[in-house]
Amino acid sequence: MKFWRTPLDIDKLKIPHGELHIIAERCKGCGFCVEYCPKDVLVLSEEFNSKGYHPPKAVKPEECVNCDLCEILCPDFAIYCLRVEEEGKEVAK
Amino acid sequence: MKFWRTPLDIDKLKIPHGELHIIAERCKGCGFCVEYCPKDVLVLSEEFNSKGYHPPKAVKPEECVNCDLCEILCPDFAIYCLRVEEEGKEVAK
Amino acid sequence: MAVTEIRITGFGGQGVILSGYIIGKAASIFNEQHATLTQSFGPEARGSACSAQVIVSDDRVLYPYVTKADILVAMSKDGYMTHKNNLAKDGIVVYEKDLVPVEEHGAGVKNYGIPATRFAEELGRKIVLNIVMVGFLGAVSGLLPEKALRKAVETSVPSGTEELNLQAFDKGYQYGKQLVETAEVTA
Amino acid sequence: MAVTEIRITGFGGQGVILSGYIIGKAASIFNEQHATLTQSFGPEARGSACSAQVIVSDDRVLYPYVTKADILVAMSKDGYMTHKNNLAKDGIVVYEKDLVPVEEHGAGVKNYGIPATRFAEELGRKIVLNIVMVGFLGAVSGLLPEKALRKAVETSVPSGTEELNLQAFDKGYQYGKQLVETAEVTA
Amino acid sequence: MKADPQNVLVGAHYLDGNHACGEGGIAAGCKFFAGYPITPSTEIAERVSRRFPLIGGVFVQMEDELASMNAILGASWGGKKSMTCTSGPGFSLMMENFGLGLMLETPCVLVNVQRGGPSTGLPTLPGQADMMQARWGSHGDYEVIALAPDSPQESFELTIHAFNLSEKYRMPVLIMTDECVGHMTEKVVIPPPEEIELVERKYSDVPPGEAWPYMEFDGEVSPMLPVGEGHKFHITGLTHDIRGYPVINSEAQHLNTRHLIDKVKKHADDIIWLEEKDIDGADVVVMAYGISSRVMQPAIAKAKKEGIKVGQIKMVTVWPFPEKRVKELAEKVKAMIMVEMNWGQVYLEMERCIAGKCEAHLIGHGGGTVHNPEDIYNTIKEAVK
Amino acid sequence: MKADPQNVLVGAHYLDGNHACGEGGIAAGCKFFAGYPITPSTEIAERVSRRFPLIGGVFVQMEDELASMNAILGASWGGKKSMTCTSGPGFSLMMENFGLGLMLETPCVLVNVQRGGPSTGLPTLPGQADMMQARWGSHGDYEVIALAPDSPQESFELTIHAFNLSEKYRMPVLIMTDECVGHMTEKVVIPPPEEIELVERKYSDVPPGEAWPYMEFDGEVSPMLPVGEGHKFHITGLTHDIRGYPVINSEAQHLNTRHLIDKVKKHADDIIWLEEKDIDGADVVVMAYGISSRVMQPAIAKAKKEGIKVGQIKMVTVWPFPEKRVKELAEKVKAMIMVEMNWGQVYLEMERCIAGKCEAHLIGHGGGTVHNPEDIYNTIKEAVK
Amino acid sequence: MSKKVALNKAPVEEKQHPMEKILRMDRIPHIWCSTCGIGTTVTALAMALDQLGLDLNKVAILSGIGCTGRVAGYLKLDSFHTTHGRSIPFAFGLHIARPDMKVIVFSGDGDLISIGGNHFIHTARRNADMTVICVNNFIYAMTGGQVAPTTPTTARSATSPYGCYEHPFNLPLLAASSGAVYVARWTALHIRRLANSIKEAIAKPGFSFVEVVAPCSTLYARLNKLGTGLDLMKFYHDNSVIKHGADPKEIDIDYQSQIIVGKFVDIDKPPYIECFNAGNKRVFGDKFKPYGGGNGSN
Amino acid sequence: MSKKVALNKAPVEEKQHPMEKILRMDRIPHIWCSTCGIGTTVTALAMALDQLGLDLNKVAILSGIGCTGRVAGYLKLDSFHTTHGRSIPFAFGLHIARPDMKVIVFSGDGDLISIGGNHFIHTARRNADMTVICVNNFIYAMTGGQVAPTTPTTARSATSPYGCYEHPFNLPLLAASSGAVYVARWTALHIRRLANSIKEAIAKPGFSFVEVVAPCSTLYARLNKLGTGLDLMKFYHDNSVIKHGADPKEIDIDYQSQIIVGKFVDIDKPPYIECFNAGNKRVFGDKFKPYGGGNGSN
Ligand SMILES: Cc1ncc(C[n+]2csc(CCOP(=O)(O)OP(=O)(O)O)c2C)c(N)n1
Ligand SMILES: Cc1ncc(C[n+]2csc(CCOP(=O)(O)OP(=O)(O)O)c2C)c(N)n1
Ligand code: SF4
Ligand code: SF4
Ligand code: SF4
Ligand code: SF4
Ligand code: SF4
Ligand code: SF4
Ligand SMILES: [Mg+2]
Ligand SMILES: [Mg+2]
Repeated sequence: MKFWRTPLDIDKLKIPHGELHIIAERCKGCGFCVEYCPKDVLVLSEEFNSKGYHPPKAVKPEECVNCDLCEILCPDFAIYCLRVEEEGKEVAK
Repeated sequence: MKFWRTPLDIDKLKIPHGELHIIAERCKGCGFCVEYCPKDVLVLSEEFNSKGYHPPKAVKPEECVNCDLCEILCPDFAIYCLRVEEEGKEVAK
Repeated sequence: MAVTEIRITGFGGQGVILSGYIIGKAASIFNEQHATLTQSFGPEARGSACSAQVIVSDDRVLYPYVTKADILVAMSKDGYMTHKNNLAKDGIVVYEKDLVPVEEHGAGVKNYGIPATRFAEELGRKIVLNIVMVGFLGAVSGLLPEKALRKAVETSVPSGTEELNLQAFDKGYQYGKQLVETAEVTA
Repeated sequence: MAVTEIRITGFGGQGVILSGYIIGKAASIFNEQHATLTQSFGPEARGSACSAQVIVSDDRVLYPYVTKADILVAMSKDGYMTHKNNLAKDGIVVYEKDLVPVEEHGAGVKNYGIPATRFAEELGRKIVLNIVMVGFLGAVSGLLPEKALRKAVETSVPSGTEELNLQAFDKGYQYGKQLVETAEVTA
Repeated sequence: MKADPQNVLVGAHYLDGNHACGEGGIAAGCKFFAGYPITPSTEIAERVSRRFPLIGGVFVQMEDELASMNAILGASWGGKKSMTCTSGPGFSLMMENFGLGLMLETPCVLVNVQRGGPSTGLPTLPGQADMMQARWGSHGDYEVIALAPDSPQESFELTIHAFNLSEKYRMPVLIMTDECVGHMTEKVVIPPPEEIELVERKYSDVPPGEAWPYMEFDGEVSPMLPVGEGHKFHITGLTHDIRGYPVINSEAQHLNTRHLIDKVKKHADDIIWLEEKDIDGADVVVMAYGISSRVMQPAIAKAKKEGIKVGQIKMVTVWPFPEKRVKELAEKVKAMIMVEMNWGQVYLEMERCIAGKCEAHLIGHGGGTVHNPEDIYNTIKEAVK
Repeated sequence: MKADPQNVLVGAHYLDGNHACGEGGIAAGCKFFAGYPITPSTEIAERVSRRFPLIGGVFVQMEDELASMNAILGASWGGKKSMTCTSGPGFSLMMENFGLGLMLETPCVLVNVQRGGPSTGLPTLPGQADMMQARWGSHGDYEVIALAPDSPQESFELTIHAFNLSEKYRMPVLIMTDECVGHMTEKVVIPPPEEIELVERKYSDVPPGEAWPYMEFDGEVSPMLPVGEGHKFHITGLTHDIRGYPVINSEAQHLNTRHLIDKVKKHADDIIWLEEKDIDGADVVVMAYGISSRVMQPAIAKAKKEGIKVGQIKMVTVWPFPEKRVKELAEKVKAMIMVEMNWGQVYLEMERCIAGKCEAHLIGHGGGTVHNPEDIYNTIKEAVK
Repeated sequence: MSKKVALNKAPVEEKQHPMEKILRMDRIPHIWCSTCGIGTTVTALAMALDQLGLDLNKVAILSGIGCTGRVAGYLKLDSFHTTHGRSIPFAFGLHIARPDMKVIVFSGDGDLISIGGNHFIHTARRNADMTVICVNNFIYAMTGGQVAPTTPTTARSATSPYGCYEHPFNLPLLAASSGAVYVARWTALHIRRLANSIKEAIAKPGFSFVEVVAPCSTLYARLNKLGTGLDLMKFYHDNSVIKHGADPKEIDIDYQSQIIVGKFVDIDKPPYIECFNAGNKRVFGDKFKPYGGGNGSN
Repeated sequence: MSKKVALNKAPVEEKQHPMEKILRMDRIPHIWCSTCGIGTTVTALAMALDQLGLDLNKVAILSGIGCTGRVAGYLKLDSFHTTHGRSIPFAFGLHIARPDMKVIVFSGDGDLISIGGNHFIHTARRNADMTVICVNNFIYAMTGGQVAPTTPTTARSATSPYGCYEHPFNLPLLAASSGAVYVARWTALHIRRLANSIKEAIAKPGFSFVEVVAPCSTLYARLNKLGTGLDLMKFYHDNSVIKHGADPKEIDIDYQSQIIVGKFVDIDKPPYIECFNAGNKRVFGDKFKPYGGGNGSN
């Protein structure tokens, strides 16, 4: 788990890309992720989940920089982001 | 009751004299009065009261300036001082 | 029926309790009946299923909870799923059409659906969906006089919102009336 | 007597409880008897009368308080006045001569006085007057062997003060011994 | 004395038991409410906090239940009718100073809206398992008065009654309701103020210097001394004499504790309030209090329909226990049944008073919901077999 | 398990009941004591504070009794045998979290050195009027274990026994002593450590990930889970299941409360400890506990001398009440008498169990001093008339 | 007219101790030990009341449990001996019921700050109009000399027999941080200054706090081999430093070292009832009748 | 190895939420409302634990009762859901028994500072080595939105329906004045800084305190018509000012005005057990074996 961003290695890495995972059934539609995504990757979807909330969906998934903000701000542990290599393969960070 | 000394009237008055009253049976012999009398008017007596304490006695009653310190420091409400006029009569202060 | 047991379910924020309150008040204050409202309440309900129970009766209500619902008002799928098997044989299900996928019940049970949330949104405030439901329930069940229910709505909603809520009530009531009249009972 | 009831009175600071403790310990630890010590205790006694009760018995003590004192040890006038009327018919009064003005009791009652405070002051610490009293009591009552009492003193006082306390004990014991021998029983 | 019109929300209202309880307090003239939130009692405090400002009352949310209990004692001595409400955990915390209230003979009202226990238990679900705690929860010997409403209407009425008893007997009075009643909404009819009878506090008319805070000490009620009027009285939680001065000995203890106990025991007939039905000729009598006394009724009706001779006693007061009445009935009936939402508390007193004269049955229940009437019916049938 | 030699102050000592109680705790292996001073219990804390540093224990004087009670629960879960002591007012303050201890099934020992109550009462004089509070003082349904020593020697021994019971049944155990015993000094003989049998805490051997804090939930005792070993267990004061997870419904409440009650009821025969004398053929049986069971003896001896057939039961355990035994005896004797320093508390249970089968007598007393043996003797004579 | 008449504004017999007018003579002698300082602090309160010229019928005194807790029992005022730690909330209720009365809490350090600590900070936070006088003798005296939250590090007590190792509270700092508007500290020897502070505290609207360092001879002094209460008074004499306006943060009390005394806080902030009235006025305007004053019937 | 492995130092299945390692998944979804901030603060704690690289077997978490009080129930640690207000003394006992473990108290403002206020100040005074995280949502949420000792003046609640008129506590000031060695405040939006503070707090020997201002959407926001939790997060964004080292006296929180956040106190003072050991060492020398460390068997 890498919650803390160590700026030290930032220059060594290329701008990372993230692969978003949304656990829709767990989401309570608060919109924190949508609001604070620096890249406006997310919007709340129109659909309800079975609890009656609108989970987010990624509208610009390719823009995700894997900053993890959506993940760490989500109060329902309903979204997370994995880093993908340029090639699109997930790797350790 | 005049516990608070207002220095304002001090020049108007002559140095006051005090008449000491000791309630020996109530005294617990702490010695506060003896120790803090500015005029060393008091000493603890040799005799016991019925609780087994040595109450104070005035050895230099004529020196008492009616400063009330013995009275206000006494934790057992066992000593007090009344002001007497030059002539030896008690008056209001 | 001298005793009617009503269960209203939904999720937090849908105004489930208020709708129960209005029905109970209509019966006991404006219709000279007895009505006891109870609610499943509290922390375990934070952000999840929520339910109210109203027993309407001509005599004093002694046992305060629903044993078999004569009327099940379902505003959420969760609530419906939890309570659908506890229906009286000739009960009715009153449900939010867009949120609750109802099933076919036994022969005597009737289902009445209404897109209450949509209606509420059309009225400008999603929050009045519960009042739409109350109106609808009033119409399809015939449990209480329209007047008593309207009065209860009027005196139970926050002051300043009476009009909106009465509109919502009427919307639901009309829709229900029509539904019953056209005998369009859905499954 | 198989049961001896002892009451010790004085004012706070005289070591009343400790003297009771020593007597009880002497009996139960060093003389194979039973001894129960109780005390009047606590806030109401702040700076005033204070009393200890010891029941010494060959069998287990069941009732823990003094009913009639066989021995009344009086170190203060107050204490004496409070308890003087609760003496056994053949009881004895052991008192501090300079502090307690004793009275003539019934025929069987004997009074034994000692200037214990003065003796204690002579030994350099007024605080050991209670131990002087214990020694004195031991001698005039014959309640317990001198050895048991000495042992109890030795093991009950703060370490470092054993010698002084034993001197105090001996002083009291000698004085008592002499008093009894010369049969000089005061009224 | 009649209720003050400014306080009374006359008319028919659709209220839950907690709001009704708050209205009862207001109608009774309560002007100080110190509370600490706890489910399922909080609506009482909320109601009062909303209603007070315009009728001259002060609601304060204290830092904890210990503070609430003490603040109402202080305010009561200050001349205000005072109350607090709580539930099990807070009730436990109030126990020390509930005892102070009893010892100082301070009128005030404490409402316990019971939930499932022990400990945090079932905060949102009903129980009746604090009944013995109400009787014995504070240390030492004393007697208590405890009432149990079965509906919002009774929550309103018994709160007024509790204030009246507390003034009459100069002691804290308990209302032992429960989550079901507290959160149950029904019609509550509030009568006009002139129909609400209030017991006024009796103040001593003995002049300052001659009056003591406890002129009577043999189970009789002394008038209170007002503060601020020169009486310069003293009261203490220590064992005391009629002057209110501490006396630390066994004799004073006897006098003081017997007084506290006898104040209730001597007046038990006046305090005890039972609603009896069909007792004459009954083979079996069902007793219950609060919500259970309501839930038992369909079961009794069913048994009666089948020809069983069932009497019923709804205990409006639970403490003092109706010892005399139970003893009388035990001689006459085949069985007595206690229905309560716990594993046997007030039942123990019933069983004791029956003293083997008839059968004693408990219909216990762990709480979390009310009894199933079927269980009650079955026990009734069992009992007459 | 035997006592640790470093803890045991072997030999004959002249100690008061409170110091003896402290030594008992130390001998039992207590290593954490959280206390708050209160007369007449404080010497227990003082003893322990003096003895602990060199035997690896920690004594902490907490800010109040609420803190003490909670701290010993925390320390017990942390693996230390823990205890606290108090008297009436503090006991009242501990009631909420005594309930938490019961709910969490936490071994620990609470000593109440009873004084006269209610409220501040008689701080320096004895009473036995917190007995029903011990049983019912916390909200909700549960059962308790309470022991009552009659001497310093028993104060020592029963403290060890209390620790043993608390570990065996995984619950807080109460020692209900009183000022008279607490401040009474007598010879206390402390046996060598190898003669002191201790019950070791049972820890679960189920590996982390598979173990729950309450493997048994039907009145049986579950082994505890150690902290810090990867179990990552959860416990709560809410109604819970065997996993320790909250479950807020009536079914869970039934299971959980019945479990707590049955844990004691099922094992009542093992827990109950009565010292009986001359019961066979007795016409009257006198029951008492603690100091009263000692003071009754001269009276019984006197009655016996006069040919009265008196049996006696000294209740070493008061709770659980020896229901079965009293029922048995009530069938056989003419009268049973309860001697206690209150106005009738444990007596109520005796009377209930007698169920009219024989006479029930109470020799009550307001406290402040022990009973006069003459009063006991007179009642015995009265009872056989 | 003798000089001792001021207290009750009526002439009294001469040659009677002036305190007899405010003491319950039927309870004197008091239980305090020889050389205990509590009695002296009571005199300071009497002096303050006298100087303020208050109607003593309208002054209530409350104590908790402890040696100091007995103060309420000796004063001829409406007086309340409550339970341990609870005098402040009891006083709060009384104050709300009778805002026209002066409410004074007079109790010990253990009572007010240990078991009663929560009430102390919350009532200070609310700035309820009352005066709290705390006799700090660094120990739980009544129960026999146990460690208190004020016991200086290394000082001995019955439950810190080898010396206290906890950090003690700095009471003026705690009071000030919690919201008290008047905070002072004196020793029992500073009797006139203490009386003056108590006077200012009582006159001050809001929560005022006066700490009095006073000798406990029987326990604190004895357990620490410090002699008698007189020796402690001498110690105060030699070691107190008056620093009015000192930052409460800087006035910790260490074992047998300098004691900083003085008035540390004297600020203006609306007290509880004033806030209550202002808050309701803001919402209800004239419909709201301000609470307070009167004879408790409003 | 995925990036999400650090928590338990062992590889886990990919495509699983990283928090799942520290959450009791059998209890998720949690009960917190939509747009409630508590969940976010839990993530901050998880981040802190992760960064510290602690053995999670040796971390205990305790809560009282309240919405925040449910935190202990969701974390896969030895976790204790105690009674209302009592998590700190329970934690204190646990800490003394197991000084080798990290003890973290995570609870609400009402729980810790209202009913639990006395334990808070006394445990801070003792400087017991534990970390207290307080979610300050300005209200009693669990019970339905009543006024708290933190409710800003004029804010509404279910028991201050016309606006609160009490002075609220300034929690960092109270903590600092009571003796805490580490004191910080953040909002739930300052998630990384918050995590860092929690990390520092846990690492700090002694009593550390972190206040987290977090949205209660259902009650505080609704009763005050402030929108949703998201609106409150936006409000924090616009109105928080970071002032490390600010004097705790100057950081009161008023209704809907500036919130000063940052680390305010970070001082060194020996914690409780260290004082205990030093005190006994001083008296007993080598006869005394220092307490602490080990597996709780000493
Ligand atoms: C609930 C409760 N706990 C404990 C006590 C015992 N107790 C009485 S006075 C006291 C401490 C008094 O200390 P302090 O307030 O400093 O007063 P002092 O005697 O030193 O003047 C204690 C712990 C009590 N009466 N009630
Ligand atoms: C002794 C006791 N009193 C009262 C309660 C009721 N209670 C539960 S949570 C709570 C307040 C919670 O407020 P806070 O600590 O701020 O937590 P939040 O819900 O806001 O996170 C109260 C009063 C209780 N459980 N126990
Ligand atoms: S990881 Fe960052 S950039 Fe990617 S969706 Fe989340 S918040 Fe947006
Ligand atoms: S932050 Fe989490 S709960 Fe909120 S909308 Fe996004 S995924 Fe859903
Ligand atoms: S009044 Fe002053 S001078 Fe006179 S004896 Fe007393 S202390 Fe001394
Ligand atoms: S100050 Fe009072 S008690 Fe002390 S010696 Fe003097 S008269 Fe006696
Ligand atoms: S014990 Fe100490 S505080 Fe109490 S009266 Fe004696 S000297 Fe004063
Ligand atoms: S009530 Fe408030 S604090 Fe509680 S879960 Fe809901 S939003 Fe969060
Ligand atoms: Mg003190
Ligand atoms: Mg909160």
